[in-house]
Amino acid sequence: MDDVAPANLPVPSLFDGDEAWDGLPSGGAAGGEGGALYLELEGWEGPLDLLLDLARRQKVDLRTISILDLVDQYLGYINQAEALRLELAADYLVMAAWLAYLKSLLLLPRDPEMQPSPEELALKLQLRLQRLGAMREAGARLMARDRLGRDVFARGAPEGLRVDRRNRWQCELFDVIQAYGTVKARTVPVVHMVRERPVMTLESALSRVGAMLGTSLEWRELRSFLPSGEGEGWDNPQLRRSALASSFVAALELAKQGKAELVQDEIFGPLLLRAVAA
Amino acid sequence: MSAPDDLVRAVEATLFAADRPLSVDEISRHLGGASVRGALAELQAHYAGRGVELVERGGRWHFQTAGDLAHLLRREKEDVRRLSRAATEALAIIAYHEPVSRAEIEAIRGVQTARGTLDVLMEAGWVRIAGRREVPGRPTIYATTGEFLAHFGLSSRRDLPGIEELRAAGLLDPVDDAFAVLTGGMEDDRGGSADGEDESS
Amino acid sequence: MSAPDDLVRAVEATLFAADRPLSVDEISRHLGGASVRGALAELQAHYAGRGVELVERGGRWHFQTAGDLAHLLRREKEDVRRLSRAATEALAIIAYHEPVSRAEIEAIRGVQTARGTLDVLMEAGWVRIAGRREVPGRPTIYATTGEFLAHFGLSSRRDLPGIEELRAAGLLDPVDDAFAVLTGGMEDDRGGSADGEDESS
Repeated sequence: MDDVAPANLPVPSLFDGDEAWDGLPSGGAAGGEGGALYLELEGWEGPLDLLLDLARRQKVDLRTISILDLVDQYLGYINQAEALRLELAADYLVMAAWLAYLKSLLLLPRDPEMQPSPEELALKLQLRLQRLGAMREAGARLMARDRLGRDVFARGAPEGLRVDRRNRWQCELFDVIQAYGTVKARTVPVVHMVRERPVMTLESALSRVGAMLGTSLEWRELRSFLPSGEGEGWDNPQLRRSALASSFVAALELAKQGKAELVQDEIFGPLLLRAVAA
Repeated sequence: MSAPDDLVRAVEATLFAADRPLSVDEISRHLGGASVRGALAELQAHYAGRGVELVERGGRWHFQTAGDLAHLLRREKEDVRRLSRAATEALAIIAYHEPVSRAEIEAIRGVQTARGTLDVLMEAGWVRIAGRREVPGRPTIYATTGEFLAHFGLSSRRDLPGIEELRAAGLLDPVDDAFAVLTGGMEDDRGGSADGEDESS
Repeated sequence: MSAPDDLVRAVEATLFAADRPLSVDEISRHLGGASVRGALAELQAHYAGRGVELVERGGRWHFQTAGDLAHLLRREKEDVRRLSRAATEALAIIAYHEPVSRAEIEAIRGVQTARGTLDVLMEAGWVRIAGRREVPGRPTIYATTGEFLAHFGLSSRRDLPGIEELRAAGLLDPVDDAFAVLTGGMEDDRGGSADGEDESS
């Protein structure tokens, strides 16, 4: 019951015996049996790493490690650390708790209902240790290869290969001539001409409004001073707007001259206009 | 020794002069499209056993000094980066499992991978980001580079030491897969407890 | 080909990996005091006629690409590129008005001309610097080259069509008819004034 390595389960084999482990970088901690472990937690890359190193110290194939021994060693290690009041990272304590739990499961009478069984839990742990061990060994073998720049060397002073890029510019004669035409057309002096637009001049508005005002002392709306008459183009809205603006300025001018009065009762309300009684 | 033909000489000169390994295509393009495989084979044979060898690494060719002369050439001054244990393990895991996510690396190592660890490997030019895994969270996945192969003297990932044995032994499969195989496929809940830091992802 | 002995291989590798030419003493010291002259002679003979040669220069030895293959180290690659519109205009102005300064080109184009534009024309070999104008600031003036005439199939600049021909061909019509329409379509008489200048030169 000590050796939990599940003899009934097929286990992948990678390493034959412990030779395969020779030459691996050993962890930051070492130590013999029975409390000679010295503690150097910085040396461990986590609880799995510590377990792997403990397993290696069983000096057996990873397939045949004793999980119970391993658990005891791990728990012993953790206890020692706690006795020395070393602060242990949480994951080490979690692993310790889980291993204690696993140990109890392995030692207690079997509960046939339990899934997965303690043996299976142990197997999983073992599989994980095997995988980490395999990668650790692979890393070591990788590092031990003839490495470029350390063991083998590329040419120290290569001349280097250079590719000089050159542009071959393409352009047709027509492009040149057309471009010249474009430049010429673009830079020809531009003559601006303003088209004659239909307007009522201020002068004509002044005389018209002035004349119409003289005949009436009634308040009259400004718009009624505007000329109308279909045939003469006064229905042209542009011209009407011009006439309104000019007539308004004319009304202001007449008021300024003291010839007219202006009243507007509200903003944008009708603008009323009458002659000043002399 | 028979005189090498012009193409062989040209390939030899090109590779000697190049300041980095060249692919067959690059050599060919440099030589006006000539077919260079024959010349490469001839050169490789010619240099075999000499102090300088022609090697192919990840599809790229370069000359380098023979490995058995390392003791003569090793330079004290520019010693190669010494990788930390964490970085060495991460590199091995990436090389043997690529592409892998950080979570997968951590599942194998049983410990979190410090931020700087993968950076160191990428800065060395040995590891690159190889995209994202199309699973929830879309984790970044990592793979090795041609420079990795060149640095460690590998023609391809098939040359990784022991990779065939590891694969045959199932040691490159996730724990859960191996477990399922060993226990006859009972892939149910996995002991809920502390070992739960999933190999999956 | 007989296999080289270890000393020859060591010298070969040492010289290959060296980042500078090495004297006989340096090589010897590197190889534990071995006498290397014989090995150097053997290597030199071995590499004679190959794509790489072992040469001695001023008492120092190094490998170098065979002299007749030096052209492999620099390869030219031509990219065919279309002249930009700005460059084409500048070229046209130089061709019609040469010699002109950059300020004059800008005055005629009505747009600033980037420094690179003239560089491109000179790189193409169509424009050359034709001296300096003897006015304040002594601006550089530009003219076309014989290559320009050859490229465009002209026997002389007189072959360029004159303004009247351009007008007849419709090439003086404003490009942007749409613009004319938008602004009221009175696009007619743009003064006999403008075309007065130079077909001449």
